[in-house]
Amino acid sequence: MLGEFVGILLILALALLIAAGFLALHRVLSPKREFAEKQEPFECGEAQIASPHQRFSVKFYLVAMLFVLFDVEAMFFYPWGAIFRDLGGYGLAVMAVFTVPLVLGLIYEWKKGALEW
Amino acid sequence: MIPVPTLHIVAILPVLLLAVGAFAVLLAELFLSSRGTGKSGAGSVFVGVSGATLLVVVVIAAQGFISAGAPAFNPDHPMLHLDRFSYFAIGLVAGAALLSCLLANGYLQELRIHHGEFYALLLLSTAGMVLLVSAVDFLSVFLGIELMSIPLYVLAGFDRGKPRSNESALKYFIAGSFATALLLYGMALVYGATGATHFAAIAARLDPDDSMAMAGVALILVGFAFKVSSVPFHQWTPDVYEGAPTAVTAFMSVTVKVAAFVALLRILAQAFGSAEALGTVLALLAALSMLIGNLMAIIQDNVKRMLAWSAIAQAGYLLVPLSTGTPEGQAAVLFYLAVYVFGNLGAFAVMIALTHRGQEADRFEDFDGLAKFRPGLAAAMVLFMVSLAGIPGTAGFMGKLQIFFAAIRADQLPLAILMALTSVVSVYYYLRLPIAMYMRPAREHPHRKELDFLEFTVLATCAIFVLVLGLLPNTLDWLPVIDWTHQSAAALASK
Amino acid sequence: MNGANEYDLLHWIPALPLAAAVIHGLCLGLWRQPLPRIATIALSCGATGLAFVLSFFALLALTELPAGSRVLQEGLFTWIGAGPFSAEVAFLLDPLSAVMILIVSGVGFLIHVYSIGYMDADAREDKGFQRFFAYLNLFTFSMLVLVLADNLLLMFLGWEGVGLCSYLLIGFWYSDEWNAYCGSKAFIVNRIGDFGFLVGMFLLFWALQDVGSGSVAFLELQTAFPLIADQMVQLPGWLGGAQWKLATLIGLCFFLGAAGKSAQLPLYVWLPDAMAGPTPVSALIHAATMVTAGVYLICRMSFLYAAAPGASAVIAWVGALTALFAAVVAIAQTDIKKVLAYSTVSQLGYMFLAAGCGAYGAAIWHLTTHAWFKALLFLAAGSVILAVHHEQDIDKMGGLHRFLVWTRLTFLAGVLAIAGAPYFSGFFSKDEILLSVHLADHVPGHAALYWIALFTAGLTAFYMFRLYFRIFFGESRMTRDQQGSIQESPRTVTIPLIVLAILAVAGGVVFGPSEAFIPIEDANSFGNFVAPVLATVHHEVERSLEWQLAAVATLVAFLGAALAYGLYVVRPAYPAKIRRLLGGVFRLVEGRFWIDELYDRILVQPLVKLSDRVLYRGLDARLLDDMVIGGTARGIRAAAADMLKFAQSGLVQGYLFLMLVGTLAIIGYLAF
Amino acid sequence: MVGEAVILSAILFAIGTVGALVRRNVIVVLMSIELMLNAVNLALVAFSRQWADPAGQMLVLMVIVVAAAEVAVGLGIVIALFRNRESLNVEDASLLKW
Repeated sequence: MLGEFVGILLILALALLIAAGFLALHRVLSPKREFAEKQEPFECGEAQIASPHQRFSVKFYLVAMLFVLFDVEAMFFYPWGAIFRDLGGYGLAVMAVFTVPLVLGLIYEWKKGALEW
Repeated sequence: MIPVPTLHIVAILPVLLLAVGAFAVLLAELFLSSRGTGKSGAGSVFVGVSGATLLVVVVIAAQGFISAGAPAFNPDHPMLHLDRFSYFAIGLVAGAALLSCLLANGYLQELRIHHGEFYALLLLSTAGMVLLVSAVDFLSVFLGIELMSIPLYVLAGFDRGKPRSNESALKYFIAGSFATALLLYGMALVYGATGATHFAAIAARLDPDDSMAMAGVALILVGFAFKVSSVPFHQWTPDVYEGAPTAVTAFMSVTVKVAAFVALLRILAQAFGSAEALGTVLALLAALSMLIGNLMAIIQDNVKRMLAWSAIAQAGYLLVPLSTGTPEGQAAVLFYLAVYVFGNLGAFAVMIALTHRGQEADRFEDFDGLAKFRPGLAAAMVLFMVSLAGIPGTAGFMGKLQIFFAAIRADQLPLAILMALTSVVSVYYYLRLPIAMYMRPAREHPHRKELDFLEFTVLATCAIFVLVLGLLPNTLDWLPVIDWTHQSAAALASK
Repeated sequence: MNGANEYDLLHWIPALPLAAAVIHGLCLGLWRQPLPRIATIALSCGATGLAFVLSFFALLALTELPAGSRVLQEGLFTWIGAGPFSAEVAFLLDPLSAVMILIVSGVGFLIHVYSIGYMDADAREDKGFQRFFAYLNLFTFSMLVLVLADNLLLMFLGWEGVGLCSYLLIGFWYSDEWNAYCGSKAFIVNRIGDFGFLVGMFLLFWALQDVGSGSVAFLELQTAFPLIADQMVQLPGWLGGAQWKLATLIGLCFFLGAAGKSAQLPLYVWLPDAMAGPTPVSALIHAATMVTAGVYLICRMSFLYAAAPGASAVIAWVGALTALFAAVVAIAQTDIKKVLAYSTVSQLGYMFLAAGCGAYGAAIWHLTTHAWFKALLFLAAGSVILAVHHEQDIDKMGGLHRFLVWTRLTFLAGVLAIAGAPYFSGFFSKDEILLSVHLADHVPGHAALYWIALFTAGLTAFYMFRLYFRIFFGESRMTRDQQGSIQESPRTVTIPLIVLAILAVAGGVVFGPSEAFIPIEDANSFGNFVAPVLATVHHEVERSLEWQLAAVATLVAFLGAALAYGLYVVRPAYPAKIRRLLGGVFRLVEGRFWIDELYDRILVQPLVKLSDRVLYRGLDARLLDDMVIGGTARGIRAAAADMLKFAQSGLVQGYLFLMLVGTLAIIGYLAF
Repeated sequence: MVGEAVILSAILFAIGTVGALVRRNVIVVLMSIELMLNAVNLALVAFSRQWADPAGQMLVLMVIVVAAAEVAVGLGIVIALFRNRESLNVEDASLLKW
């Protein structure tokens, strides 16, 4: 039991060194000559029509974040639901208390217009 | 049918109140600022609500301290333990938060970033600290530390328009969540080694020779060393302090330190008591922090940055008695925390009072000749600097004295001497502000002409406490601070 | 308060100046409205004067007690009760502190009066007048607390208080960079001394807690100290790891504090620069009172030094060398206040020499007479400076005896006193010191010490008379219109001068003559008064020896004076010749041995450099970089350089890396 | 069984650490930190199974939720930064130094 956890730390350190080493090697060894031809697709493939780095609307991130938040909060309902019956009224009350802040949060972002597209 | 656990609401009352207050402020923000109501009107509502909440929490803490603690929340599996120790810390944290939120009003308006979210986040962060200082189970420690930190990440970047503020937030966030990950891994390892997350159980089963357990202990220590910004986990501090809005810096520079140190005290005393080797590590961290913090502070040319490095040095001072592990040491930590709160808040309060039209006063030049046209402010600043430097007659000296004698009693003479030496060095940079204010020719600054009432209140409170803690730390029978710290330490010893 | 007699007027002595200072502060700070001039004067001088009267009554109350047990105490409140140790805010009046409070409040009062006239003539700032008096009162308060404190901690409060006030008075008076620099220099050098004080207190506490005494009150210390007097300590390895006598260690720490406050080698550098402050301040703080606090500390702890011969020897030698060194430097100074400053350093050296030889009574006695004549000299110098419109260079004076009658006479009295002319005050105290040094065969090399002291006495006479002649005699080296406007200073200036002059002339005979020179039984009332509280080393003295020594000293002093007369009055051309002759040596002396520059090189620069280069770029960037990468191939460094920036480079990932290294180190220590 | 899981978690944690240290893109750094947190979760679950004790799993739930909140805040900060900086490179955030 004990021995392998000694290994954990060694791995921690080792992984660090290896990764750093490779990154460094890459830095050192790789020649850095960048000319226009190099940027173009080689032989096959399409010349790109637009930069892949174009900006998305921030709305994507916003909605994504909000979704993640509520989605994860919802996770707490599963264990609760599993023993919902055994908990009885007490459980219901507690979960109600739990839900109130969520609803408040919803109201907040609604009013702030985070949900408008 | 699962037995319904008995809940002692009084135990979570402070947290509940703070959360409710936070939501109240949020709703107020929604419905006031959307309407045509002037921001100033809204502002007074925000300050009123949050201030009142914090005041109530302070009162609860005082009440709890007098009645020597409350029954644990959910006694069969306690997460929080509200004894005198935690109530002392809650009072301190809530008090500091109260002062900072009084400071914020005028400042935010000067910076044109006066939103209710500020107060809501401040309250939530305070709730996290309250959780943290009363936690007796790593689950609640984790909850508390995160509920404390996440709002702070946002607050650091509260001045959204300013790249510096963004950067400060980003750095704090990345470094902070990295530290959290380390802390969590430590908890996992300790859990794996002992099969428990509750302090008492861990203390019972922790084996100082089990390297996995000790690795976990080390990682947890690191997590807290980051929060208290001790060398070598300190580097985020200057950047974050400088970049964040001064009101935020003031808030977090004191409250986070209090919460993290208090929690660390409890963990060391109640969970990791059997790991003596920790003492050496803490002493080493203390020495490093005192040396590097003080020496780096000398070369700063930005006041906030200078105060950041000084905060690192102060963390070193606080680690000295922590490393002794004696009740005296714990009491000294608590007392010095109180000292630190008022001295540091006061210094930042002066800077805030000088902020005008989005123009922060955070370079030494901004203080040139201040004594000419703001004698009161200048005098107050001198007082706070002198206290931070630990000149007798001020709180700082009394605090350092407690630490010195606690350390000497624990035969930590070298640390005590190193501390005395480094605090001699520190005078060099703490004096720079008085010199600038009194001996440099005055220059024209866009300073506000008058303090607003709240700022005056905060400054006066800090100044009074700095003097009282320095001259009558235990004399007034309604304010026997030293006795309080010793009672709290005693409560800590009796699990 | 272990049964000693209570005396409940004691706290008023420091309280009065404090009250005055507070009132001034409130007026200036909150009300933003300076008091009318007359009110300011009444408040400040009144407070200090009353303090003097009270001190006098306290003295009477003290003398009513039997000689053995002359102790009065008053406890106000418990400063620190709970916790590892306790300290009272309590005052202790024994003969030693009685003498000190009389000096502080008495000389202080005279200087307050003097300041009225001086500050009027010296109108630089409108509101400055009241602020100046506020600082003066604050200083008086701190100094009184220092000398009245009944425990080390309260004494340290006063100790720091006087330092702060001198900082305020040097620096805050005229706002210009140079004063700011001097003020901070004084403060920081003093902090080095304070560090010694603190560590000494720690060691004492640490040693005493083992024998179960957690107090730092002087009386308890005195009773408990014998228990640890012979204790040895093992120094840690990095300090040589030798066996040391604890008492010696503690004694040296306290002496470091004393040397900082009393401007002894090597910490004297701040005092000459402190002359940047207004002249009354130089007189009060940097001549009469504050700088003598170190001597007071040593005498207060005499019970400790009696058990620490090593420390005492160090004190004696440092004192002697300081006396000689400062006297030599003083010869070449042309700034009137600088000469007096170095002379102060030299005289303080005398006091430490005496204390180091176990003659604490002599030290305190010289402290007293020095307070008289040095304050007198400074005030007279100030009067001169006023008369010639803030000209301080004696090369630009001369021939002033025609204009400044009173100033000149009083100045002469001071010069005679410090030079040790027979039956002047300085004569008695200096001879007592020389005598005790001559007898102190328990101090290594006391013969050499005696010759140094004697030679210094000659030098003192020389440079003081040089100063006197250069100022008042020879033909004037001033422009016509300057001469035209010279006039004697106002009465508020001259009266204190006269009072002090009387003390400087007659004080010695009246208060503390040695029986050898006055045919009265125990005429030395001063010595007998302070003796009981001091652990003085006693010797049998026969009168003849005392006479011989006195004769020699007087002769030497006379030679010095005569030399000065010859060089500066009879043959004014010679000094220039000599200057050319000695060339390099003289320049060395004139440049004060370039000690300041040395300090700047050795102390200040390295600190900043250490912080800047070593820690900031070195440790943060170079050292750690090398530590992490050093071993591995040089190629990796190029990549690592920007990946692992350790400096406060602003790259958050560098911060993370340092955190990780620290983490692994701690894990390594704890887990394996 | 438990041992393997824990070693796996250690490896994940190490990878996350290195990622957080060396990647330039802020988003990727956030992802690496998430990876570290999930490594913790894995370890916690394994231990909770080993000791047959639910506390570990409770902690896991907490960690998941808090991590989500954290990453939301992080993204918010990144967006604010991007609006002022037009860059997601960590190293461009170095106004504040020394």
